[in-house]
Amino acid sequence: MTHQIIIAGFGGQGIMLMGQLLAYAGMLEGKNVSWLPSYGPEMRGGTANCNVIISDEPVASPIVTEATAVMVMNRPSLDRFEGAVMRGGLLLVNSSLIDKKASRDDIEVCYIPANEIADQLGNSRVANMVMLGSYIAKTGAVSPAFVIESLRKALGPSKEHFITLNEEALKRGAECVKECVRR
Amino acid sequence: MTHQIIIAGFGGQGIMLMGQLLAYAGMLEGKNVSWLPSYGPEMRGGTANCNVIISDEPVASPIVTEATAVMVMNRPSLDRFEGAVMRGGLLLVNSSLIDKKASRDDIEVCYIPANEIADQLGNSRVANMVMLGSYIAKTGAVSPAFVIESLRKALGPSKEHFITLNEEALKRGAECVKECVRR
Amino acid sequence: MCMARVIFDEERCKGCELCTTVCPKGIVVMARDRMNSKGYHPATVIEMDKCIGCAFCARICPDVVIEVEK
Amino acid sequence: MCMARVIFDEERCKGCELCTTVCPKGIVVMARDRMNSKGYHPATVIEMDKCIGCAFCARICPDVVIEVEK
Amino acid sequence: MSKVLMKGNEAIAEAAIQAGCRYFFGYPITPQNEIPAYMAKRLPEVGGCFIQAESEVSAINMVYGAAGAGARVMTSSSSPGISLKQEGLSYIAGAELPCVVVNMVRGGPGLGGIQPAQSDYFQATKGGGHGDYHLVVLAPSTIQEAVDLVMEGFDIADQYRNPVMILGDGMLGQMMEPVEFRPLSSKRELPLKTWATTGYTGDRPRNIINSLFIDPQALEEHVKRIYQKYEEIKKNEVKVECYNCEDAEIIVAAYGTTARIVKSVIQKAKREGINVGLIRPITLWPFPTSTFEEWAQREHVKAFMSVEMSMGQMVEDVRLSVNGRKPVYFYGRTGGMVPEPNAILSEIKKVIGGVSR
Amino acid sequence: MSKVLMKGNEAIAEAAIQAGCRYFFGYPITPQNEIPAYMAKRLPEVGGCFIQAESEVSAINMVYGAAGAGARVMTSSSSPGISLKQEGLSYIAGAELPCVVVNMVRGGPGLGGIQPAQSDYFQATKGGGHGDYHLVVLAPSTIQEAVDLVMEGFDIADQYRNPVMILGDGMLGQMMEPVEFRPLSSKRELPLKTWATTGYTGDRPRNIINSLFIDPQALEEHVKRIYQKYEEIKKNEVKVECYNCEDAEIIVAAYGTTARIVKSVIQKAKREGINVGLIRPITLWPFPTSTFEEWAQREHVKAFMSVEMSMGQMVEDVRLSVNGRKPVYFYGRTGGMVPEPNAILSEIKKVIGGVSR
Amino acid sequence: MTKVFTRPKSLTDKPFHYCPGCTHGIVHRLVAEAIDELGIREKTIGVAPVGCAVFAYEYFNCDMQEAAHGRAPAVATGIKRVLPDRVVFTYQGDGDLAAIGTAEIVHAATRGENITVIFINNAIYGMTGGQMAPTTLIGQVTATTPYGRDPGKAGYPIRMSEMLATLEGSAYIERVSVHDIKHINQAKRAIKKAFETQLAGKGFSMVEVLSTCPTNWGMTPVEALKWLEQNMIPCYPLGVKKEGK
Amino acid sequence: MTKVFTRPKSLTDKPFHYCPGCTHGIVHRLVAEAIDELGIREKTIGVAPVGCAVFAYEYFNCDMQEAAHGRAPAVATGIKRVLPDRVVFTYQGDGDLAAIGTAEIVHAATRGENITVIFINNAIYGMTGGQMAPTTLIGQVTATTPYGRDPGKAGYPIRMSEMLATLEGSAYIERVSVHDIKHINQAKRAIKKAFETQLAGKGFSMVEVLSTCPTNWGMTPVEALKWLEQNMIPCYPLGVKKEGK
Ligand SMILES: Cc1ncc(C[n+]2csc(CCOP(=O)(O)OP(=O)(O)O)c2C)c(N)n1
Ligand SMILES: Cc1ncc(C[n+]2csc(CCOP(=O)(O)OP(=O)(O)O)c2C)c(N)n1
Ligand code: SF4
Ligand code: SF4
Ligand code: SF4
Ligand code: SF4
Ligand code: SF4
Ligand code: SF4
Ligand SMILES: [Mg+2]
Ligand SMILES: [Mg+2]
Repeated sequence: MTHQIIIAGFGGQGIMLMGQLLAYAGMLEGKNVSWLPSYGPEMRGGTANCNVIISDEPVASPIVTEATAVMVMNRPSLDRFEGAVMRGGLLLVNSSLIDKKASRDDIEVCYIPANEIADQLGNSRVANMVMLGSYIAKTGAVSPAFVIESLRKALGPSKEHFITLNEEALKRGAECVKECVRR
Repeated sequence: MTHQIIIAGFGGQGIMLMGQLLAYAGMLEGKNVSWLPSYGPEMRGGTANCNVIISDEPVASPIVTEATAVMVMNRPSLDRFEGAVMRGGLLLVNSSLIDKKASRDDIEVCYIPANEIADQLGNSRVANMVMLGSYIAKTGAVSPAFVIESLRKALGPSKEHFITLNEEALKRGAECVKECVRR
Repeated sequence: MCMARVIFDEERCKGCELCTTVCPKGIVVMARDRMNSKGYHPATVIEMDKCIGCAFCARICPDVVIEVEK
Repeated sequence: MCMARVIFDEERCKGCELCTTVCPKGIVVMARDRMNSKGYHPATVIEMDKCIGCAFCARICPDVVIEVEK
Repeated sequence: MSKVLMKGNEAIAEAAIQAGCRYFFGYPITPQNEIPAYMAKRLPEVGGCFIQAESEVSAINMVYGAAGAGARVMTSSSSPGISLKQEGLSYIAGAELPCVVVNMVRGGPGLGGIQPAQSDYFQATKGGGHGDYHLVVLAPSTIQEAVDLVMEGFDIADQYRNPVMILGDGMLGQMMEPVEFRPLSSKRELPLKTWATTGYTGDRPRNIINSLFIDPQALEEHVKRIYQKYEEIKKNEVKVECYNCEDAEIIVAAYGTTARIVKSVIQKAKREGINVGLIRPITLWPFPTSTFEEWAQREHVKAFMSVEMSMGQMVEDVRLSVNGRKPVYFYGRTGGMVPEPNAILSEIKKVIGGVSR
Repeated sequence: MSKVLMKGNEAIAEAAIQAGCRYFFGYPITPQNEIPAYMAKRLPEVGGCFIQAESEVSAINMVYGAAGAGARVMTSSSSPGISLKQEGLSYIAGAELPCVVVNMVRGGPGLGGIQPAQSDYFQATKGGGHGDYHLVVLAPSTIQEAVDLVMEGFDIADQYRNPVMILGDGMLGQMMEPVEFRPLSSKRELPLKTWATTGYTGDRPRNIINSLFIDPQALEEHVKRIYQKYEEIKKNEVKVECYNCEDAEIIVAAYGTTARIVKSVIQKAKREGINVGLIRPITLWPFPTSTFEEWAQREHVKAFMSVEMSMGQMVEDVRLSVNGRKPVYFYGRTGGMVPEPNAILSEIKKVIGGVSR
Repeated sequence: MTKVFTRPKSLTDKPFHYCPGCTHGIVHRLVAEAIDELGIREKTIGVAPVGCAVFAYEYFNCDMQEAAHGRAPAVATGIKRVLPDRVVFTYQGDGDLAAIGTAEIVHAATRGENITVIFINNAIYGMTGGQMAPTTLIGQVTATTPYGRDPGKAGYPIRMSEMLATLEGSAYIERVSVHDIKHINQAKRAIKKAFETQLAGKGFSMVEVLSTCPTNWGMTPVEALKWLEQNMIPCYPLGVKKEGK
Repeated sequence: MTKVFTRPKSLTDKPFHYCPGCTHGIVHRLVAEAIDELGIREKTIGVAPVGCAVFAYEYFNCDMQEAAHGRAPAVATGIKRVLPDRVVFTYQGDGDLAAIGTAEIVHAATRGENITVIFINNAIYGMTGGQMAPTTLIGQVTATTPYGRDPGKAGYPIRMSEMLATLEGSAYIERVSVHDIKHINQAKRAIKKAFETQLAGKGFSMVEVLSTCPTNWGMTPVEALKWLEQNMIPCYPLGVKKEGK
């Protein structure tokens, strides 16, 4: 099984971290993983995106051209990456910031109100974790426990209080995936 | 007919000029010519040498390895270049500064007291022209008139009084070549 | 009383807030209620009639957002 | 009276004449009568007994030709 | 040791430190900035020294000095910066100093762009500097391999007293993969650096680090001796991966990250019933010539195709190796564009169509 | 016009002036110092400008600026100095600026020596700088040819907006031969330099001299357009001399001064009844590939041999051209040593002995 | 009503790519205003650096050349020698001018090259993500001085204006700041004067502008202006450093 | 009798290749004497330039590295960082240090690199046959200023010592001459002091030595010393330019 994931959004939305947590969790599960950011002048504001692969096989190309799943956190990302979902693949849309609907009918689409849920949790910056929770719940690509462990590594020991918040965000995201549309 | 000439001596003896005058004169005669100096750290004192080719054919390699004639103005040059004379070729030795005799017996050797003659002419710096006079007289490689014309070019118009001196030196050099030894 | 007016090319504004710090009349503020297409809350002027046309706001703006008339 | 002596490593001399210009006793001269193997007339001292061992000659010599004893 | 997830650039920096590199002289340039940043942080912790030089020219000459003083030393840069190091590299090769130089290639020529490219292949392998010399050029394809090659690179440099270049690209530098910092499998007997300028105390001859030989005969002898060393390197150090070559109708030549894309293509092609092989040179210099020669003699191999992120550079070495035995094709993207699997596959199909006609 | 006897370096400088070059930026280095000295003297006489730059890096960037301003401009150096110009050359090629760069090659690597060599062939022809680009490389064999090629070089540079390199060596620079400064035989229609930055007065679009294309797609398009130009150059500008190739058993490949020595060898061989040919590439890039291809197909040609003042560089292009049709041998001296006619001849005999066995 | 402040003609219409609050934009405008006021746009040729201002060729509405990193003064020299009656300026950052381009700026100055240099000192490498510049302050944390700049290891901040002022060829050198209106006005005057120096054929002119990099300093733009005033100016005293004949 | 003057131990036995009367030789000896007197030969590592002193590695009887043209300060930095308890010096000409190596010397100085630089200012490129150096005097005829150096075209003589003295990292800088015994003695003291500065860990030290090039100046060695005194010293005032803490 190979998960080929694209995550995209604004610079400040924690896109890169989402991808790194996924990859790290995959590694902890003993999978082969890779994480590839887009880099360049886009870094200074604008959009950011990364590719993640989680696979039982060694990762050949780290570039995802036909994604098993795409997560888009803002509108320009939807426009740019909707087409990259492979037939039958999964598209997760941050419906808090994207009012548009997906146009493809050969893929599964979930609308996750990630920012709204994050705001409910009292911190809009965990919208990315909400989205990640949805993705994990939907695909089982990695276990949420490993994502949390990865997060603990990333944040360092001092930020333990954030962990609970993020756990909660993952959970709330997981709950959302009931509302998905399979066409 | 191809004249392949090596001229060698101390840095200050006018070696390079001798070669250039020969080449220039050759050119004025409508021949193909080339002049190739040795360059490098030797330039700073030490010995200097150059290769001249005067030929009816286009000049292929400007490097002289088997010389039709070699002129040596000092002792180290004799040691270094005696072997470069081709069998049957000509070696001109500045006997004023070189007390040693040539060792080869398959070539023609002329001993020219170039510095003595120059001193007699009142200017030891024309020893090179004496030597050149000998060479020209011996080989007929170029006409003395063209050498003088070349010299006029090289010195510029203001130095006309030098010309007479140099003409004289050429002439005196030419007279010496009677004393050559053919073995 | 001198009439003056400042015009913001809001699309160019990057919300850096430098202009708000130099207005002698304190009338330049950030429009928290709207965003331009780059995602920034643009600067704007409240109480335009207080503007003295000193152009301080324009002079400090790094993105040449502001024109001043007088 | 102080005894002093200068020794020239004549093979190293390049005949630059610098040493001849600094000797307070004027006893350093060029040996016009001989040449070293590099082709230079070496410097030398006439009237060594006048030497005061000031080492000026040695100190200005660019080729470390001169040793001084005292 | 357990694996950690690391950016290529940081993993390369850490590998250098684990290999005993304690000196780093560099100048910032995208996309390799994580290397100096990591070194600036880590080297003081291990008693080493990081200097941000005033330029790439200065950095490579600091490397010269430090290497000449006997240290393990590294510098890194990206394309324009590597061009500025060419004189220094020629000096380092000429003076036979060991060091590791990383080039995270970006699109060129000129200021170009900052996206990944492989258009510095010629510069790296043929000698961008003046004179007869070679760098040992190692081209990792994964971050793990980058780590391993950096560590081995220091050994190779020391063993042969020759600069080693790690030729990566922006993609390899920026991506993350799990890596393990493990001891090298092959232990080398490394010569003592008795030639280093550490102070002339009299217990050895005076040491001089130098590339000047004003007498041409001496210079020629010096160069020929270096070339004998190169023959040794050619004999001992060639590294290459052959993938799916048995029964392959066409063999693709690709290195570095491009080779990974080609592997994806090969898997895809397999599913379509097309047998494509890959020869992946890991050492670009010395080039795995004999591997190509051998496969070129197999009957099932109808053609070769070099796939590069350039306008066609390694393809010349492939052609030199195949030497007319089979046709050699080329497909490339450049300027920071990465070849797409589908495009590569359709090129392969075109070639197969052509040669089987 | 009548002939004058001139040093190669001075003749090259004069040729540039006669070709309309009015700007020269350089830095001293042996064995090409007569070029800047001549320019320093002559340029003020013709209303031009000579600057001794603070370094080769600066000199090549002054060339960039002057070329971008629309002038005919030249720089010259020798091996280490040319290495320092690599970044600048890549920029000039990337920004498509015409200029002429002279390299009077000396022995390397490193500081090396100052005697003639041909060991910068790779650097000149493959691209010592970063990224995909090429210089047009002209390799004169006589001073007359140097003069003619410098003059034509400026035209080629202007026609294709690409830097042109004159690749000579210390021998060519230091020797004297008769030369004639004659008008070029082939008149080219040169495009107006409407792209030059001369001031934006509004009668044309704003001009920008640049090699930055941050979007990889744009950079790729830019590079591909340059490569189309290179195809044109390959079609139009290849220059090569074939000498005594009819009936030759073995064909030697040699360029520049080495080719002259080979000619002497050929005459000598003829006297011994051995038929040796010479293919002398005059353009090293574009390389006269098809000439080699054609002769490689002749039955009487049993082998090729590249003779160079290097450890073997052009030989790769010969091999690529011959592509396995015939064996290709190499004989070279390096570090400032000049191949001796007798040694070349005996190598030739060895090869003939080998292939006719 | 008349326009009392409007976009200078010597800027194109293209929005700057600079980070919010980055004072590169202010300096761009001042340069453009000076060119406008002197009426020299048609004969001005600019040279862009490699640094955050790399796209300056898209912003200045005159002919432009994009130089290699640090080499703008050499490129400008090439242009000026070919076109001595044109006005040539470079726009360079502190990495560009004070690190890799040290030789080029020193020798343009000592040659008395009749060009104008706008030197943006923001104490950091902006474009490459915040590494130490030669002008980075002591103790300042950057990507390559993670423990703060330690002069014992990484050297001292370099005062280019003072250094170049020692050279006979430099005709006019002033250091200015843009952290408030008063200083912006002063900066404008200095920039104009620099161009005037060139127009008068007096030789090398340079204006060093203390500038902010909120992004890599890790501050808001407003904080950055304060930091500049409080930390940079004490290290880099403002004022005329050289004024010739 | 005892030897009151003899060849220093820190010189090898090899005769210098310099032209007759070239003061490079004097400075070599002074450097060697200073090393002898400080007793540091065993821990000294020298860096030779490209220039007439390119063979310095054959003359100084200590470990040596031969640097690329102009890069000696960078090479010395590499050595010094690896071996901080050794004494590292460079020996450089004015082409090497003041032209192509400008950036390297400026940044070694501003970094306060704890090395010693011996800088031979002979107002010309000796090795390559007498081209203009950045230190060539106004009006001086060289191979590349055949009509005399015209500052309007070729710039002004550069005073490196004064320039580097403006940098915080430079600890000791003095300009000396070797045209007579008094000045030779002064030069010796300065060179020794420069090494002492390094030994005390104070940072960058440099001694600029005004030196002759009889060959390319076209003079006898004796004339050259006079020319130096009469022409160079007025342009390059002798004395301590910087003396730190
Ligand atoms: C030869 C070379 N080296 C390095 C770089 C990478 N680089 C681009 S911009 C820059 C420094 C930018 O800093 P600065 O000049 O201070 O300008 P700022 O961005 O701060 O305005 C560097 C090192 C390059 N493009 N070319
Ligand atoms: C990169 C490079 N450029 C140029 C040269 C040629 N070169 C050798 S020495 C020298 C200048 C020597 O002058 P200087 O440094 O003043 O030393 P001097 O000979 O006067 O003592 C030059 C330009 C070189 N070897 N390498
Ligand atoms: S012009 Fe002056 S008063 Fe008016 S808004 Fe701007 S700063 Fe305020
Ligand atoms: S200064 Fe300009 S960019 Fe910044 S907030 Fe004000 S108007 Fe917007
Ligand atoms: S030591 Fe003094 S007195 Fe004696 S010879 Fe030398 S300079 Fe003259
Ligand atoms: S100074 Fe030295 S080299 Fe010169 S003449 Fe005197 S002894 Fe000879
Ligand atoms: S990185 Fe810094 S200097 Fe560059 S644009 Fe952003 S704020 Fe300005
Ligand atoms: S050329 Fe000049 S500097 Fe060089 S050794 Fe001769 S006199 Fe001395
Ligand atoms: Mg900066
Ligand atoms: Mg000098």
